[in-house]
Amino acid sequence: AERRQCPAGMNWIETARQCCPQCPAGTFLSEPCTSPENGSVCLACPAGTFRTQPNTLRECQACYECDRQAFQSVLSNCSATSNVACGCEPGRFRVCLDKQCSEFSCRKCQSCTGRLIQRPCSEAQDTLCDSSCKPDFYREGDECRPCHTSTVDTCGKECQQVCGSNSNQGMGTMG
Amino acid sequence: AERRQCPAGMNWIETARQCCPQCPAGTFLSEPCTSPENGSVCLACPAGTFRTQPNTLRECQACYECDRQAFQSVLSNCSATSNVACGCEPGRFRVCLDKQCSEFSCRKCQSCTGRLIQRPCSEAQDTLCDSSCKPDFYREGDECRPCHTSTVDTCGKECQQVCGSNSNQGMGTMG
Amino acid sequence: HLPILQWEDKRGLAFTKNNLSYSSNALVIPVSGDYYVYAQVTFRGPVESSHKPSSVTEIITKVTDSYPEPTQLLTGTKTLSENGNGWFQPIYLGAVVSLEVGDKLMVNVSDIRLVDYTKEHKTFFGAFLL
Amino acid sequence: HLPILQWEDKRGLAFTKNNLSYSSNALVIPVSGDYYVYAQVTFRGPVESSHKPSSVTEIITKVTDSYPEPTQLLTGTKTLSENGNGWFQPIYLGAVVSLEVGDKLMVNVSDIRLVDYTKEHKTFFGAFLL
Amino acid sequence: HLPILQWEDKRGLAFTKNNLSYSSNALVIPVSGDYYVYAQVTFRGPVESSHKPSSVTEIITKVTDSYPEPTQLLTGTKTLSENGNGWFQPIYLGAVVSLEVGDKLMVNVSDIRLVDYTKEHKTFFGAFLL
Repeated sequence: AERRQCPAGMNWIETARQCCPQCPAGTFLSEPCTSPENGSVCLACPAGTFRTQPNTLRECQACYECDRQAFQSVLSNCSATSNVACGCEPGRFRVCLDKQCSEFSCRKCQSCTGRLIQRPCSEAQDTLCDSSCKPDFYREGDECRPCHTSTVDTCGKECQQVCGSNSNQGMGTMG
Repeated sequence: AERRQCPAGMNWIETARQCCPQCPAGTFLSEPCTSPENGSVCLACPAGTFRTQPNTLRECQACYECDRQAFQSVLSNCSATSNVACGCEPGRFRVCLDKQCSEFSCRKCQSCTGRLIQRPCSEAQDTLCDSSCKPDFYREGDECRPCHTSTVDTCGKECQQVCGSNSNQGMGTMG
Repeated sequence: HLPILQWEDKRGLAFTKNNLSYSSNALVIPVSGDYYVYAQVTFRGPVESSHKPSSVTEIITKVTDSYPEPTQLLTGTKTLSENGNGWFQPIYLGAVVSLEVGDKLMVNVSDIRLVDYTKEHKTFFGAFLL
Repeated sequence: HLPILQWEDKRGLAFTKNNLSYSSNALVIPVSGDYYVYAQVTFRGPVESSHKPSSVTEIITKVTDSYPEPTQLLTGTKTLSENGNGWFQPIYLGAVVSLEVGDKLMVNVSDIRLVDYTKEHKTFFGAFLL
Repeated sequence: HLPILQWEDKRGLAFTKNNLSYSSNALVIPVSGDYYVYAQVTFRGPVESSHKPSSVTEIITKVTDSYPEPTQLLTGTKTLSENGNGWFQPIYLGAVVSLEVGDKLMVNVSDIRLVDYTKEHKTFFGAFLL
């Protein structure tokens, strides 16, 4: 028979020269149907492969792997009906290397030493630190230093202002 | 006969379906033996090719060439039994471009103008110059300048110290 | 010797047929003849910030019972001018070589940690008889 | 999905034969079998100074009636370490894949503005049955 | 025209057969048909510190008695973003082209001093009839 459109749920099978029922997601076409009435022989996708959609393909797609060396972690394992999903190990966030972010590396989240955390680190974004220093911390360049570690002579202008009253009282435990 | 392990000094030859004696280093297998008792026909590697080991290969390996443009020189020519060995032209040392140093460029040895040579330049390493200047030379930045070329007005503090006594006596030939 | 890559030969897009088989990391040549042999390796880095490779290399080698040393058939080698952050790039190699029955083909790389093994369509290896 | 390239299939060096046809941006497979499929895309930039792509990607994909989603067969993807001024570079891909009659082969790219389509010998796409 | 590379056609891995011959720097086509033609050139530099090439180019050209000028069949061209010290990189090209008996295939490069001619597995050139 000439190659033609098949009814819903069926695909044209060239070798069988007829329409055959699709195999469900998670399986592949092992043997085409002998006639449209009886079914196609579908086998489960072998371990390490998957099909997310009904199909009449001769093999399943190989699962991707998460990039251990790039500190990726498995969000969800590959199953017969779904590919592996990769994220970042705890304490790291995703840095997309292409527009669809199908390639990404996992960079360490910055720790807001001496600042309040405006927005914690997540899969998608780095931690957002407060711009100003926490109480009992003084600014030095773009870092915040704890008052108690500064001694009278290392305590510059900025430090004097913030820690002035505390520094000569020894260990300040505030903040 | 079925492909099987051959006694020492012999290799299985598929086309002859039997074991044949290996050809010595520097030659290749032109004709396999007609029976294990009589010998293989081995021919000398043509000029520009070599085999370092006994073999039953149908051709010899092409000699590498030394990279003239990268100032490489031939340490030992290619022979029937050994590949060419390349080094650096006199006055240059090897800068490895990969871990095995199979790729390397030849960089000019530094000349220790105004310094003593701690370790002369070699194939493997650049010259190691003494950190301090030779007598009768004064330091300017990371260079050592000869005293006699300095005139009173170009002779800075450093030069005064080293060449002080000489500079007003004109050409110092010491050192 | 340089590290040898291991390959999937059955699942997904991978397959072997006409007696060209895959065993212990090598394609095994079933019949003497001229083959078009090819391989692509996608390299990516840096793996650790401290690890600054200066180059990446991919080599298709032949191992044979007729000679005690592997023969380098095809080599793709490239210096890296990428700075610190993430980089990736493929090296493709392909050519016709004369092979004998029983010869084994393998792919070596300069640093196995830099190989992107995560997707079958980015790193692959094959051969066919002319 | 990523943009699909359009191809010339008749003029100059381009040709199709043995029923391997080209229609709506795809090579259409006339008979099931193993094909060596290849493509080279020469990328060049920057198109506008503001536009600083960090990478370029070329993918040969298969579309088939037997499956609702395209399958990525071969991918060449490379980060760009070129600074501002003009840059260009090719990505070549080639491998053997098993195809069924009616399968369609296409080439996708990360950014169609970066493709050098000006000369037929710089960007090309093809396949042949083994 | 750009410089033409010379090739070894007998020793080591190199060979010619089925009447595909090599003479005066060219592969000579013995029978009309479609050929898969390929070449890889490994470029390396800088040769002299003063010499800062901005790009490297490899072209497979066809020369024929039927036309006074060479035809560019395949071109791989890449800008160099390497800084001063030693760099190297390969360019691979391959595609199917229709050729006539007597056509000659050659490989041209932008600068012959940048070609790494030292190892047969780094720079190679070939063709086979489909």
